[in-house]
Amino acid sequence: MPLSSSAALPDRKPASLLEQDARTKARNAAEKRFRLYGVAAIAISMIALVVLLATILTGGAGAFRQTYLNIPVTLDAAVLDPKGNRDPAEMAKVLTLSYGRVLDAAVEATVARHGIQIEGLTEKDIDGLISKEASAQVRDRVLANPDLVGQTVEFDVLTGGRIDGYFKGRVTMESAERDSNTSPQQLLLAQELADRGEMVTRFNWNFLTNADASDQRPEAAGVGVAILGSFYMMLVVLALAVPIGIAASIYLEEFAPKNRITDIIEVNISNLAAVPSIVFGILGLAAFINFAGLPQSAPIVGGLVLTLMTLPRIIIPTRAALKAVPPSIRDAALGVGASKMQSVFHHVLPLATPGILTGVILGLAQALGETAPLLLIGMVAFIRDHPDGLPGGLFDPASALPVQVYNWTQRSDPAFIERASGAIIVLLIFLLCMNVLAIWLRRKFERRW
Amino acid sequence: MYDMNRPEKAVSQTETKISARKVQVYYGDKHALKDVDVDILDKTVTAFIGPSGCGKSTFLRCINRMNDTIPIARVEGQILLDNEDVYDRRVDPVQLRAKVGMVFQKPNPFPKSIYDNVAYGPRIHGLARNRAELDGIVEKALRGAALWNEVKDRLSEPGTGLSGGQQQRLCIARAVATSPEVLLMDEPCSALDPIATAQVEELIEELRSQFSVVIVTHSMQQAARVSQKTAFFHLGNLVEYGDTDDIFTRPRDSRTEAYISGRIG
Amino acid sequence: MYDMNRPEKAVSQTETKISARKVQVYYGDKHALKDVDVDILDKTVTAFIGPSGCGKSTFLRCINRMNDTIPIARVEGQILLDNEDVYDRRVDPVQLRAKVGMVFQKPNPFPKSIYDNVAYGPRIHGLARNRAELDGIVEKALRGAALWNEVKDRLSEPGTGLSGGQQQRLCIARAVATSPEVLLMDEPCSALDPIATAQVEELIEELRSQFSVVIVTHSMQQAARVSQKTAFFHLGNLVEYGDTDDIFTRPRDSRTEAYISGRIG
Amino acid sequence: RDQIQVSGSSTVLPYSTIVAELFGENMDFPVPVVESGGTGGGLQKFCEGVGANTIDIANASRPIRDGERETCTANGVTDIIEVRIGYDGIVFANSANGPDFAYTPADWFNALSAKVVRDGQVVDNTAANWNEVNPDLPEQEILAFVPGTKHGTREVFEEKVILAGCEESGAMEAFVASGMDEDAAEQACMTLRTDGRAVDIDGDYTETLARIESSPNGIGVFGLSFYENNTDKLKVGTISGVTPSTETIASGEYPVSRPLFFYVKKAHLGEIQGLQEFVEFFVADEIAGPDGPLAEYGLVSDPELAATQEAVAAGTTMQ
Amino acid sequence: MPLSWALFANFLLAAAGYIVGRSRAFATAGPDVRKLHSRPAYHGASVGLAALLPALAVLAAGAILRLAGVLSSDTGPIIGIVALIAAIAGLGFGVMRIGREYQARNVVEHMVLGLLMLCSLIAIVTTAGIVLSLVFETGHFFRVYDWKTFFFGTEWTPRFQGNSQLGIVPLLWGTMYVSAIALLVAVPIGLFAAVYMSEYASRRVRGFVKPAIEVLAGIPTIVYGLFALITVGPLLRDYFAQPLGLGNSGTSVLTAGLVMGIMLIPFVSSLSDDIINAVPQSLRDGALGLGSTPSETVRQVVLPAALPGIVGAVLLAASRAIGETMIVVLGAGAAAQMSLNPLEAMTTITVKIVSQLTGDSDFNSPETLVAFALGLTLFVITLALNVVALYIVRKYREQYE
Ligand SMILES: Nc1ncnc2c1ncn2[C@@H]1O[C@H](COP(=O)(O)OP(=O)(O)OP(=O)(O)O)[C@@H](O)[C@H]1O
Ligand SMILES: Nc1ncnc2c1ncn2[C@@H]1O[C@H](COP(=O)(O)OP(=O)(O)OP(=O)(O)O)[C@@H](O)[C@H]1O
Ligand SMILES: [Mg+2]
Ligand SMILES: [Mg+2]
Repeated sequence: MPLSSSAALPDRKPASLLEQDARTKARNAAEKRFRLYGVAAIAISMIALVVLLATILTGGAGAFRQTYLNIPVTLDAAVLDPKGNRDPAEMAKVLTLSYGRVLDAAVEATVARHGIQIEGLTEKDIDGLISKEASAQVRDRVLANPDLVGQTVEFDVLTGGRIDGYFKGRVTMESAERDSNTSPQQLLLAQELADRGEMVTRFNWNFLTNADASDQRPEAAGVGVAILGSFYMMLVVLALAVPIGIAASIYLEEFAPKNRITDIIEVNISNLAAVPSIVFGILGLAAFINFAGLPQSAPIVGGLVLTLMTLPRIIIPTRAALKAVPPSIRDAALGVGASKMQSVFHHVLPLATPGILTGVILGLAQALGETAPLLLIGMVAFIRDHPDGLPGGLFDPASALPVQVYNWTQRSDPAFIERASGAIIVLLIFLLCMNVLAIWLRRKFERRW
Repeated sequence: MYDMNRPEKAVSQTETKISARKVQVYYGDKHALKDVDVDILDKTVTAFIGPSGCGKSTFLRCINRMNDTIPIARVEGQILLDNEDVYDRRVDPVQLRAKVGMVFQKPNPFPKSIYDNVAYGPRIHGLARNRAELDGIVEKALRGAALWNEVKDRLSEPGTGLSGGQQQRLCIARAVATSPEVLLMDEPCSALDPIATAQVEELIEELRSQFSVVIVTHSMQQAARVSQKTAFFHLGNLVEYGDTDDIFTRPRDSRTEAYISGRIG
Repeated sequence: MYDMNRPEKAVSQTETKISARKVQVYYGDKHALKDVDVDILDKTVTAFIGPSGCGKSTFLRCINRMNDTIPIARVEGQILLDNEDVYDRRVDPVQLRAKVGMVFQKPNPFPKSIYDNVAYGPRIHGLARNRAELDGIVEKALRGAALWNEVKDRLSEPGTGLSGGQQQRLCIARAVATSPEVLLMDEPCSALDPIATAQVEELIEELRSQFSVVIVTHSMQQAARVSQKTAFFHLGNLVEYGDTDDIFTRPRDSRTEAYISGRIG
Repeated sequence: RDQIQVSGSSTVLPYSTIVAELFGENMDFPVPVVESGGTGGGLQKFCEGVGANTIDIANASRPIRDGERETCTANGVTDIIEVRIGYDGIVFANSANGPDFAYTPADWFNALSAKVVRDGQVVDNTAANWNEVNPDLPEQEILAFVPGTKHGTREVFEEKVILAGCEESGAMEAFVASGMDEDAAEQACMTLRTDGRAVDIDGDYTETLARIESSPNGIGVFGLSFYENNTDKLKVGTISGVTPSTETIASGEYPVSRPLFFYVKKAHLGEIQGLQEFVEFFVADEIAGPDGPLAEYGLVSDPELAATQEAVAAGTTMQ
Repeated sequence: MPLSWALFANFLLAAAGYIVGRSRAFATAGPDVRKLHSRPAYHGASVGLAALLPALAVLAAGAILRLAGVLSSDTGPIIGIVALIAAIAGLGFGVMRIGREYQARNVVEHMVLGLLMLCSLIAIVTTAGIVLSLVFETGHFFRVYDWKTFFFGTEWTPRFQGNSQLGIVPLLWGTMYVSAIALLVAVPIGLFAAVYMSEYASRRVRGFVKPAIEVLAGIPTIVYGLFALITVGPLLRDYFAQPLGLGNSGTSVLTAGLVMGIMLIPFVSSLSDDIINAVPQSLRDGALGLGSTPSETVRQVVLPAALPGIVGAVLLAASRAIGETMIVVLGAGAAAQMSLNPLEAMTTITVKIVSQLTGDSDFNSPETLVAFALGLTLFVITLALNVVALYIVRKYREQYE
């Protein structure tokens, strides 16, 4: 059987390596294009990422700073303790609304003390400087220590959302002109007070620890409850979805006989991934709250619903990763007398780890950012009280970070938009913390063979 | 130079370790192994020879049921190990494979360190009580496979970073480290130089004193050197099986003769 | 039986096809190839021999820059192909590899049909104008690799379902089908029976009429049979290079002598 | 369970949260948990039954329907107290940089209805500019962001603006004259055009606002309180010459408003801590009165608040 | 909390069982551990499991019975004690079984296998739960609404007063249109990114880019929605739709599709990257050795070998696209219409499920109940699509080695 290149194979002259022949040129051009597409794809993704992150950061950075006003408040006994017996039970009958009036007087006094004169400044402008949260703050202090009544005490109180916005550049003189909730005079007054050092903008720890606040006091709203709620839910998801998902994948990919039933399970799982998340909410409401009697708005229910939702999203990548491990490695293990189970857990699983971790990263990211299913199980709610510590806290009402974002973007006061972006930043940091370990592990387990 | 120093063919033992009866293997529709009947003796080296694609590996994989992992493979017939049918429902293939070790045709080290590659078997079978014992087993196995000198300084490097022949020896060491009762070796010396080959052959000879070894080889010289029994496969049939001396000097089947004299392949 | 029918050693051509100068290869810290200087002639079969792990495959992979794919590998020195440095910046490794074909030590068929495996090279290089031509190339290559008869009825079955030796021949056919100018073969016959080996050797002989062939082998007989030039590697050094006859009969280096007489490995 | 649980309309939600917050601050009870799931969703949870596993209060931007009452009854939720907390004004506003608008309901009908009457003929609406509808209106292309059909606001908008405009402009008669019966004519009046000039908004008012920011020609339908919090970005239009404000709505001058409610399970009043107190706190003068925080936020307080307070104190259930 | 105490005690017992079993096995083995069928650790585990499993079964049964109201809620201590007795009995039984021939490894592995199987059954249970929780209300819906109009109606105009047109067709169309555009964006970008990361990029670049792209999957969808509404929508309208005369809608299928596509990139890129990376290097070497360019290698050898995993990734992305709401609401609008023009506003099934379910309409009205019917229909449709996908993957699967 002669195999000379003369007949069938076109004769190729020994060409120089340094010059590319036409075909090579064309193929190299294709190669370049291909590579360029890759670079472009990554560039597009990175640009999108940068743009999105930039919008979030510029919009949300302000949430981490807050303006406070330092004022001496004369705690008028006539108003705060009408009975005069300093009995906290009696004093508790005085509502925050009355404290509000005491504070108004204090602000007016401060303005007067500094001798600030601004044309057209109204009493409403002065009173509006501080947040409604301030009266609750003062009331709590007074009830905790009734002896303060009658004294003049220094308070560091939150300023109103518009004032705070002014120092962060969100509110301008022009917008204040049209804004019925503030006025240029009020802003000028705020500026004067700031110049005198009474009003300062500083880092806002309260944003990270406070609970949500009502529409009237955006400046007091924080993500404390939401962080706890998300944390609890993620604990549940992590503890259930990841092991169950991996276990199910191992069974289906490595052990299940290839028959109708496993086909049905397989199709089922891919289909579950396509079920809109709100439907999992419907399921959760029916199964966990109505049937199992778990409490509403509780992270345990949220966690369980998210677990069910995340499971298929972990199973699919995990199965793909298991499938990608070459059979020769399984053979090698079986050949030295390892059981199937041992070969899977000792060899296949470690090699599939990067793919599994990617599934976990993406699945958890989705679970962390999901609101729709929580809508039906009562977690999209206004919650002021922090849940307890573990494990009891799993059953207390709690919010979640995406829920907080969702809620705040619907509020009418524009100050909440900033908070929402701030909450998104917190959420992303939360996600990053959750993922660093996974990303590090993934890099560690990555190898070629 | 190309000496064929054969050990005395002391086919002293009589016990049958493995006996195959009417073994058929199908890959899908393809009938890869037809009616194979063979008795493999204990404490003996048996060589499987035959042209490429004749079914040697297939038969080897039948013995320790590695064919179970190929979905399209179907095995019929009986294979008895110590008079127990390995395809019996009650037989645990894992236990079987612990008894019947295997070196695959294509070297397939785990993507782990060299040490872990060899230590894997002893670990799962609990052959070592402590680290020192394990170290001992690993060293012994690597020495046996003539690899120790080359890798003793790089035991923690990945086994996949070795040269082809080194990988092959690593796989031999891995199989030997579990000290199986039967060792199936599919062309264990194909990528080895003559000296390494000689060392592995020495190892085989040594193993024979305790175990039964089956070796697939394309080298007639090697078969003649190491084995006491030889089986010749052709197109899925076991054509001839007998004492190695007889097969190489007085083949009964014409196909055997043609093969060993280099006429059919 | 084990005849060593050598073709006449007609080292007629004089042209140097590949010349290596002071080639060093490092895998990370490991210095795997040291100062290798060699001239490989055109229209000649050159055999690389040496103990396992001495750097034969490493050097082979340098010639067509396959070492580029190993992240930790670092190559220094010069390798000239037709007097052009293959490590020159302007050299396109793709074009280089089209000229310098390679058969790997471990058979690595694509998970495609047997036909597509062989047709892969001709397709990407545009060697066939139409399907019939392609069929012709595939058949010729498979015949050359002595595989045609075994697979002609199952060309559309996956190449991964072949036996070890069949896969090896498939890879040879795949490399030959691209008709390279230089063919690097890393132990092409390690899994082949003597007859298939003979056929592949015939193929090599035939290729030699037009191309330059480099073959790594552990079989001294094979080296003696097919090659006109032989290079002996030891521990990363090219110890000796010369006419095959000389190397096998009058080795100059003591290590060469020790190796071919079976004393070092 | 420690907390009171409230669910329902997202229109009532802000008021509910304001009260909940004040309640928690001033009373020795935990702050109620207030969910938003829409009036329908809230009432559904409400009607699921009685017991600690069910909610106590449902917020609603419309009165409970008979069908819903039936489900409630079937599930054992029989004694329900209906509390009207005030009125929600619905306003039309465009970008603060845009021109001033003074509409009549008829303008809205002629701008957005699918079928209009031109020269006595019923024709498809092709008006592209507001001044085509009414020469007094600015020359600006018609683009209205109206609440999606999931919103209760949509119903009010259709009935109090579009249908009113239909009748006012005489189109209703023309529809009837063209051969429709009364119902069909009403339907025809309230069917909005689908050529992209009337854009349904399924999200919240914030979405409407964002749409106006991205399409400055758009005019949006908002709640009064939302507008009042965003006067720097929005400019409100008058209806028949009346500017919307809590006063004009309370007095009935401004036509587009609707009552807001919440429903309480009487069976829970004794069982759930603080529920009675919360309900009373909600309708107290300090809270829901014209000077209270709700009014400040934009709720139009109920002139008949005193009657509501009485009913709550007495635990009067719906009949 | 007596039950949790019982649980804790059971775990302690199981741990004790492990230790006892192990040492007992060592004792039985004598000097040669190989005499045992299984390693002592397996014996220990088998005893531990023998103690744990019956107790867990008792506890689970007790919990279910209490939920179902068969047992009163003060039976906690009794259940706990029964569970403890079961655990001790199991432990004793487990210890007795230990012997040289006892196949502890197989027993443990069978139990583990049972556990794995149980885990995969959760998927089935979930599906059943979903169907059950949808089917009842769907039936309700079809009692008050004509199924033909629902399935074949081309108009979707729900109304408060009733008399709504609730045809699924425009929603279905919108769903497919948006998802298709999103996938058209995400699949090529994702695949190219994956290929670049795994085949071309240095380890450092990859180590940074991959997690960075994954952040895209973690950004809440509301951000994407607002991005679509405020940036992309007006851009497309002003520079694309209006000049071309394709309408002047600020929201459109294209807007939502593009933005959603960006969100889906990491699903395709990261998952594919892992799978591509798992393709053995020897295959690449084979192709490169024949003189193919890296891109030819990728396209003709690596990608086909990685196909099943890539299809899985794309399916996951498609699933996500179908289930997305916020981006569609803000990007594509809420108008249910059928049009070929990608610059028109449309909406999807999922959006309508959410909005009908959380709207202000009467919860017994067809306007609300339709959400369940939509959910179930979508479920069936995606099921059919998945069957097709499975079939295709089976057909084109290439197995390496
Ligand atoms: N990828 C790698 N990483 C690290 N070391 C390597 C790698 N490949 C080869 N080596 C080492 O380099 C040396 C030369 O290897 P090479 O593969 O060239 O040997 P060889 O001569 O082909 O041997 P064999 O005949 O066994 O195939 C060996 O010591 C080997 O362990
Ligand atoms: N997985 C498989 N699927 C389909 N056919 C197979 C498979 N494995 C082997 N075969 C076929 O079965 C026959 C016997 O193969 P086997 O691997 O046993 O040959 P062998 O004797 O080991 O050959 P070699 O010496 O080349 O390794 C061959 O024709 C081969 O093509
Ligand atoms: Mg074989
Ligand atoms: Mg080599």
